[in-house]
Amino acid sequence: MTQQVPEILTGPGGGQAASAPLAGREAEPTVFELSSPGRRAWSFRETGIDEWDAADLVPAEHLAPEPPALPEVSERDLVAHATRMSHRNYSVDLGAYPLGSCTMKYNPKLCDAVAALPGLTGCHPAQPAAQVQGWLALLHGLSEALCAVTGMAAATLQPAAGAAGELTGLLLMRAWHEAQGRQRSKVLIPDSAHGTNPASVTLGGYQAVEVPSNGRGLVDVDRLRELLDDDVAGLMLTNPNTLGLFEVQIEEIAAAVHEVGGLLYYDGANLNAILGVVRPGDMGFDIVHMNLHKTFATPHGGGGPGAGPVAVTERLAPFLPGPLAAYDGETDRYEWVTPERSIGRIHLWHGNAMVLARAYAYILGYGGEGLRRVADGAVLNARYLKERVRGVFDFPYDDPCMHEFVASAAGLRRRHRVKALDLAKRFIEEGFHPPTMYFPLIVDEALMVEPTETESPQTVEAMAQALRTVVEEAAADDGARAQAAPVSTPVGRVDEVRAARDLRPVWRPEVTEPSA
Amino acid sequence: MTQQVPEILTGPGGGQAASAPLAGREAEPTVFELSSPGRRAWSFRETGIDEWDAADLVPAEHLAPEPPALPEVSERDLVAHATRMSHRNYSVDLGAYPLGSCTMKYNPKLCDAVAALPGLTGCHPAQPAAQVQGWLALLHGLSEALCAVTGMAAATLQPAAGAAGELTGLLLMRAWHEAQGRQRSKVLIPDSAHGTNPASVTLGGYQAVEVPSNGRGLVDVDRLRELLDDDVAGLMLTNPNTLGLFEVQIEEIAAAVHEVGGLLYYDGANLNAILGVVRPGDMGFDIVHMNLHKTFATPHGGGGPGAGPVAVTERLAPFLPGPLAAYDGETDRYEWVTPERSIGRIHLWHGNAMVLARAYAYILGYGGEGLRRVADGAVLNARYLKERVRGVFDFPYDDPCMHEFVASAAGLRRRHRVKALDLAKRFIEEGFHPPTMYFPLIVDEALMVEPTETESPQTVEAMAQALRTVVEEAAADDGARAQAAPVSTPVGRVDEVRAARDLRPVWRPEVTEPSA
Amino acid sequence: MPDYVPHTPAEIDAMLAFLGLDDLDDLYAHIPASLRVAGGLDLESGRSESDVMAFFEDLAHRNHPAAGDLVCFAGGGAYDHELPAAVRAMAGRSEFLTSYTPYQPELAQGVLQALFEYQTMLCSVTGMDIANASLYDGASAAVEGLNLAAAATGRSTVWVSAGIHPHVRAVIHTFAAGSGLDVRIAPLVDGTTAWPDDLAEAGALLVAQPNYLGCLEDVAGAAARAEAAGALLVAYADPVAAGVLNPVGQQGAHVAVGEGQPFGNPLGFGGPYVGLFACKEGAYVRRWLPGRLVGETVDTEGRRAYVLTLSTREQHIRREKASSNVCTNQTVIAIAAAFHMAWLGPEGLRELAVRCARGARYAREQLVRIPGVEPACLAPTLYEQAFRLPIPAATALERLSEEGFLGGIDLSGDYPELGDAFLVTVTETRTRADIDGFAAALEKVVA
Amino acid sequence: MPDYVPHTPAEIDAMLAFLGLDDLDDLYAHIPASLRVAGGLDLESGRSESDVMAFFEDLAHRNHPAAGDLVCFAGGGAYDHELPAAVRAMAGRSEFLTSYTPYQPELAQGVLQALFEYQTMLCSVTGMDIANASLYDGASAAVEGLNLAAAATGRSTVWVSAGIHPHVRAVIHTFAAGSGLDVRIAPLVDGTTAWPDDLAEAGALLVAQPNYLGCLEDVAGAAARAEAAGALLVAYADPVAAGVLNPVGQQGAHVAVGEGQPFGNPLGFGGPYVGLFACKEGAYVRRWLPGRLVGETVDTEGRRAYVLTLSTREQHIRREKASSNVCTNQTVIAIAAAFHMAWLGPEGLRELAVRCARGARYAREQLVRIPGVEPACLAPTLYEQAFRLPIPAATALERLSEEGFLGGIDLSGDYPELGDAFLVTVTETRTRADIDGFAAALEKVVA
Ligand SMILES: Cc1ncc(COP(=O)(O)O)c(C=O)c1O
Ligand SMILES: Cc1ncc(COP(=O)(O)O)c(C=O)c1O
Repeated sequence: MTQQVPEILTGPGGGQAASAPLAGREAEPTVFELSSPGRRAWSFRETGIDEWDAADLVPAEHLAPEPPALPEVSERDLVAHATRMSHRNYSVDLGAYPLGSCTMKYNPKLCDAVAALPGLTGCHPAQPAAQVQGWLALLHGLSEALCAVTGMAAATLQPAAGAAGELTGLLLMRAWHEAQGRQRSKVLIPDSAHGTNPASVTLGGYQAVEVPSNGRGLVDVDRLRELLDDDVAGLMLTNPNTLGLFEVQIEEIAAAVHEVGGLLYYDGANLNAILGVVRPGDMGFDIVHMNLHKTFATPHGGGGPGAGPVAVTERLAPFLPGPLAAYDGETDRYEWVTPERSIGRIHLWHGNAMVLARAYAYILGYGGEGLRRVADGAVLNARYLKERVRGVFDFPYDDPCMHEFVASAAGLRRRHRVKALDLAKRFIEEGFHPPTMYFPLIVDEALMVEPTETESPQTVEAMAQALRTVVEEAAADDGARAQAAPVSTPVGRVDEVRAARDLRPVWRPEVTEPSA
Repeated sequence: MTQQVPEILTGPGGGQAASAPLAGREAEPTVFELSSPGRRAWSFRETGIDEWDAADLVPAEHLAPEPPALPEVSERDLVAHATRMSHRNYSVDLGAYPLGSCTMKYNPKLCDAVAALPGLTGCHPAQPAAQVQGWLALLHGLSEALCAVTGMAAATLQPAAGAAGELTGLLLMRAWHEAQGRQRSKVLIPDSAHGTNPASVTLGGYQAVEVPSNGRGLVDVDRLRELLDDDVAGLMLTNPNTLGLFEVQIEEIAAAVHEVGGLLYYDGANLNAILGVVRPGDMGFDIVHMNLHKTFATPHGGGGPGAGPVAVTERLAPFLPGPLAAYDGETDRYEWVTPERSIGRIHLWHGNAMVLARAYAYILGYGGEGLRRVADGAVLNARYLKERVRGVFDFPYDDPCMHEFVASAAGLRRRHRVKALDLAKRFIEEGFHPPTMYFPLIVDEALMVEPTETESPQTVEAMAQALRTVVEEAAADDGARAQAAPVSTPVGRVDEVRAARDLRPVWRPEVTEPSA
Repeated sequence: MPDYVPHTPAEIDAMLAFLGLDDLDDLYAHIPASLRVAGGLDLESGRSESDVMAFFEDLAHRNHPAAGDLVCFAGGGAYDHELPAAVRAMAGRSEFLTSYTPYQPELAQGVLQALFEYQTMLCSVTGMDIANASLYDGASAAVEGLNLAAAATGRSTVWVSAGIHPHVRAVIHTFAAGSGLDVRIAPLVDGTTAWPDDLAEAGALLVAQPNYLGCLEDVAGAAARAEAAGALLVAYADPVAAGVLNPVGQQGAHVAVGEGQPFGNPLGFGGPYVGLFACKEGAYVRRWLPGRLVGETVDTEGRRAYVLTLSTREQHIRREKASSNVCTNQTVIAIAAAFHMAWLGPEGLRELAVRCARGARYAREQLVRIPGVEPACLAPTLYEQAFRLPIPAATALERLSEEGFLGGIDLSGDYPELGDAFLVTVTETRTRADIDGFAAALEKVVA
Repeated sequence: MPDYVPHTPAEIDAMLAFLGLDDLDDLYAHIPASLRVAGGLDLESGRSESDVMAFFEDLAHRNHPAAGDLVCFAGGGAYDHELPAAVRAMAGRSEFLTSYTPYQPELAQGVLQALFEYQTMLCSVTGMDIANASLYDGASAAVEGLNLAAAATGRSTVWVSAGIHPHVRAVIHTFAAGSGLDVRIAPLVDGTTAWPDDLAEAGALLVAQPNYLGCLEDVAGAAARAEAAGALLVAYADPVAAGVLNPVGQQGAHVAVGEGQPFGNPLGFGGPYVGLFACKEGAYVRRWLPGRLVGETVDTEGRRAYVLTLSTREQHIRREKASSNVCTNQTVIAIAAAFHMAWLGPEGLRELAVRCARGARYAREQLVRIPGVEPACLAPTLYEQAFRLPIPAATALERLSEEGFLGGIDLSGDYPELGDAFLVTVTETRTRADIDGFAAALEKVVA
């Protein structure tokens, strides 16, 4: 055509869906590229208050000449951008997500509905207890339920996630030892432990000492005994451990640790495997953290939020962070109470309250027998899946698994140069999210598989067949297809080296012409 | 492996996401294929009522031996199935949807929030007026707003969609003529009219007579005059018409129809083009239906629900369906009132109430000036897009367009054997939903494009470039790529002939082995 | 005000310049000035998102929702059933909510498959062979059912049971004015339909199962009479009752219609609900089936796919000779119903029906203990039932509302022959405590 | 009860048979019998979905939500802002809600890009170069900020302004017990921080902008002192105030931390919120930046792509030497914050801040008219401010709640030096009528 198209009218169209997997594989523009000067989505309530300008309200030395550079987009373009991004992301709601240790089970919509109740979401965290009796009752009830599940005496709900719970537990350990007039410097952790354990130990002011695993993948009790002395504050253990194996010698382990005056810390990431079967308290643990976003199915939110309550035995209860919701039988009221020797607050408010509400709904729905069925389903699915892939993978530690198992692709790598990573990526093409890779560190070419109890037996069988297909194919083509996978995803394998070397943590106009 | 996999454990896994465009292009199994005997998602409240069984409650002759055959699935599998199906569907929230006549504009989330208010959703339609004053106020307020927008005197909100509104309007026409003691048998409609118009005319007990369009795509007023006689009950008109052109001779048309005692019916499908610019009442229309799901942005829901209120002039008000929400100034209460000569009820209750609430929220948000901006944006986008594709398409009717325009691919078909259909399918590959095809019927190889006002100028420009690309490519490769399109969608072109010939309207086990 | 028109002044100027126009008014230059709105529309000016929200929250507070402030014993075509959170979440997905009619199957497999599954489940629930993709509501479904029967039989006389919902009958009468159907009403005797002996002219019989008074009808008997007369039997079937009752299709009905609200929908003040429509295989299907139909087929690569089919029946093709004028229907409501049916499954649907019936039986036992309160009909009922009262129903209902109950529906206007009667409905959401409280309240207000 | 375990008895038997086991207990045969729970957990038995819902609705009714029953003038780190429906809808998409940490980038571009955009916007709001993908809350962000500063400077003494939220200070003290930080408090004089003259040992200074009492701090001055002492300045910045205030980054702060609740989150009884963390480019970034970081890169075909990067800082790689122990963070909350920031845009954010300030100014004018009510600090404020009362704050607040107001936050415990004082916060949601009513109520209760 003859006329010139005005510059201002060109640029990515927010309504173009070429990045939606449904219709294409283009890169989704950033929200900044969808920006147009003066465009807006916002509107605010009519208040009837005089419209003083910023200069009348803010001292000159504090007033910014202009507001922060944010995108200027229409609500329509923003919603389309967000919806397309959501279509470029896998989720539990789309299919199985067998990430070992992460417990990606179905997150009941019922719990979302509970977490949307205005009477819960509308409360200010600083409202006096008298105004939020419902919330205190909720927190109190959840604490009691968590104590019943773990066999503990008291709990704090403040930790926002498992790692926060770990650090809380270690600070409790420290406070307790100090109360006993002891200074101790070491905390033992198995070599199969999750990375947060040693990291938390350091932040807790302790030195992390590794306890090697034995040939069965369990704590080597003899080596443990050698490491135990009166400088040991305690032992952190995950049971079932990160290999999905139950530490059958837990009683001896507990006795040995207690003998030297140490405390036993339970990393609850795998609590889902033993719900209603055995309780950490009965095993001799003193401190327990739970990952409500795993065991009790609160949604992981793409990486968070979670909740990591910590429960303890009677003797440690006085040290818990406060305040805690307590029930006063006389007045039939709930009050905030801070334990007399509390280590102090560990959250700005009361923890991830709406997440706690979700978990409590989950627990109430299942009830006692129901939670046992959760464990049964989780273990049954994992045990079945492990047996169905026996022969195609190696199992360096082959005791009966609990809710997850760790397979090794070391043999395949040796024979066909195909890595666990390649098999994981190829697994995507079969319609499944990959298992956890390369963890725990004590297994070479590890694939850690946790089907969870909410996957039907047919889905578990389909995963088994897919894993077999992937491995058999790799054996046949020496990993050719696996190494090229995935091909049907919005992007193929990404250049992680470039990301770290040529760091681009923020959008900058000059570097983002869509390359697709 | 040695052991046999039990039959019962095989079959499609509900957790397999191979059908999600994100991860694959397999067929999604039907919910029936995900069924396993005895599996369940349901649970019911504890009521404390004796648990009589069916036989105690239902006479033997009425009691079904077993319940209807429905799928037995877990909530998790059902949610995954639904989520994957959703990923296999385009929507306004994903991108532009320039379907002419359908007005696929952004549906504000605000309106969804309004439609979720428990105080609105929880009301039983048979509650006495005293218990639902809020609802009556809402319906009354919306009626008044719709009358203000159309220049009418009174309105019914009962019609569930545009077609229901049309039939309501025709029954009003009939009742009115009968009240005048006349029997009339014909209703005139332009040859460019939407299919619902003639269909409604028939159901209204009239004979549909076509009025040809003139060379400009407008009603041929001379031919109209020839067709008008005292057997004509009225004329149904869409203005702007389905070519997106404003009937500039509307005043003469109205005068001519009224002269023979006929009534003028306004099909409001394109009302969005003239909001705040001209009102049907001022043009001489007697009866107006609106498509709230078009003009006032209530979501189309994959084909419904919509709402098709009908507004009329003073003289027709006594015939409106009832009951209507009326305001009593004295008592400051709202009451249900049925017009004295009402044609009767046309909906089981009060129409699609929650849709009406959404539309009212939209109108209140924009207000008078805002609605005018809606028209301005819709017309500006269409006019711009039309000019940007001038030269690549033919415009058999080339008057200035309003909110949409109709292009013809007839020339391309002649020159390159590429059909409008092919271009539409190829357009998908550019990241856009196709325009409406082959409507109106008076345009050969029609593509009817309505960008709507909520698409940004950049999106409109991107659509223009995509349309040009598609056409230029087709001219270059004689439609080769277009005829093969789309390729990136979950399914390619489907066999419509087979669907109609070998009709499979329900799932049957034997015919549904996934072929992918 | 919230502004969903993204154009900035600079962009508008650029577009106008490109078009060679001076200002936005020029867009309408060809529209006769005499017609143009002077001084804008007579509407209040716009409001912000939160002001709009506040406006509707205020309206909501001026209601006393049956599901909320009140304990609901009203039914009569709209039911207070539990709505599972998962069903709401699934049907609320914006891909279903913000898409158009699936005319482009490559981009609409989601909606198409969901509708295909809806059609299949509806056939199970009604005992029919083929179901359409929804109609507006129970009333429009009934009208379409009669129209199909009349077209299929070539007869315009239709017999409608007095047990059909009064509003449905009203709608049938309204549309008959245009379609020319000759609508005759068959009375109820002791709560069930007494068909006339001579049905010779009849093109259709329309019966409800259960009927409006909650009574169980002899569908097989009606079917036999229809067969004998060469008419089609159209059954207005309650989808919840279908959990325990013989499917109307197996009882000989040719067409099943009804209201799908109980599946996937809140009371919502009466809409949007969904009109259920299913029928037996028959010559009339390809010519006269109303509304949209999804069929299974394959794509170019042989993959299973779904598509709208038999569209030659529809208005956009057949125009004035179409089987119906319906275009926009209630798709997303039908999808919600499908998800709810699948969530229930066979056992859940049966359990649902049984629980409603248990509550109704318990309620009956409590209510009839009240002096002056007695069943208004003899015929067996399932979970809705009419009771005669010692005082005017309107008065009783008004007083009950002060006690916190939506006590039911006044029948005296529609069924004067029953005297001071009201219709009481008990769903699975009513507990023993609710019912005891209701009985106590009723005893108090009629005393 | 709702049952999310899909296994039917027949399927369980088949799986057990395949495994050569007799019953489910055999799955645990290797666990010492002595440890096994006898007779199940001490919990109530399960409930149906609707009973669970009813249980929580009852709890909800036992609250008097600040956003609802009461008119809210309380802030102090949790704010009653308007939450746009679109933001809720976008962040509520189940792909964001039900996915895990994006360790598999090919399947997680949605979450990764959303976080990348969050990081970018957070840098704009704080005036920083690099932001992480969220921390737990404002308190944990402050702790991480101090830890980074201590590590970067090799100094363990940190000076914390008394204007930092009391709860944040409490959390800092709690964690210092483990990290060994030597935490010193710098007092407030007339509402702003009075830093000690000798900061020689200091590794970090932590100041809030505005501070807990709502007063505007001299960030540039604090930055100068930090520079002089070789310490890093960590600024606890209010993201809403950032709409009008000079970005702390441009004022010389090295690290910006804070609480992101106002963007995208309801009050939610205190969580989940989101800890904001951003800092200047610096050697410490690659070694000491806490938490996850998303970076832009390309895929094998050169398409723009996003991925988690610099993970060698993190616990899963570096273990006991990690920069932090954080793993699960607050991703979907950060995503909601990003959507809200984009919804606001620059003008909207400024407008938001200005509207809060207008309301606060109007409120001040009304409140100081009340005998005995006066500003508790001299320093300028933005939208939160402390007032001295003629009666104990607790008493006033209690009486105000009877009048329907959450009047503010009692300061007498945390800031005894202010006497009977309380903190009053005004957001854009408070109207002139709300404030007039509040002033009238306060006048009444203190009289
Ligand atoms: C064994 C184990 N411990 C601790 C954690 C840390 O929990 P969070 O991510 O909730 O901080 C995880 C999480 O992946 C884990 O798998
Ligand atoms: C011009 C026109 N008239 C009438 C209708 C029918 O409206 P509805 O689909 O709401 O029944 C339509 C819908 O597409 C239309 O475009």
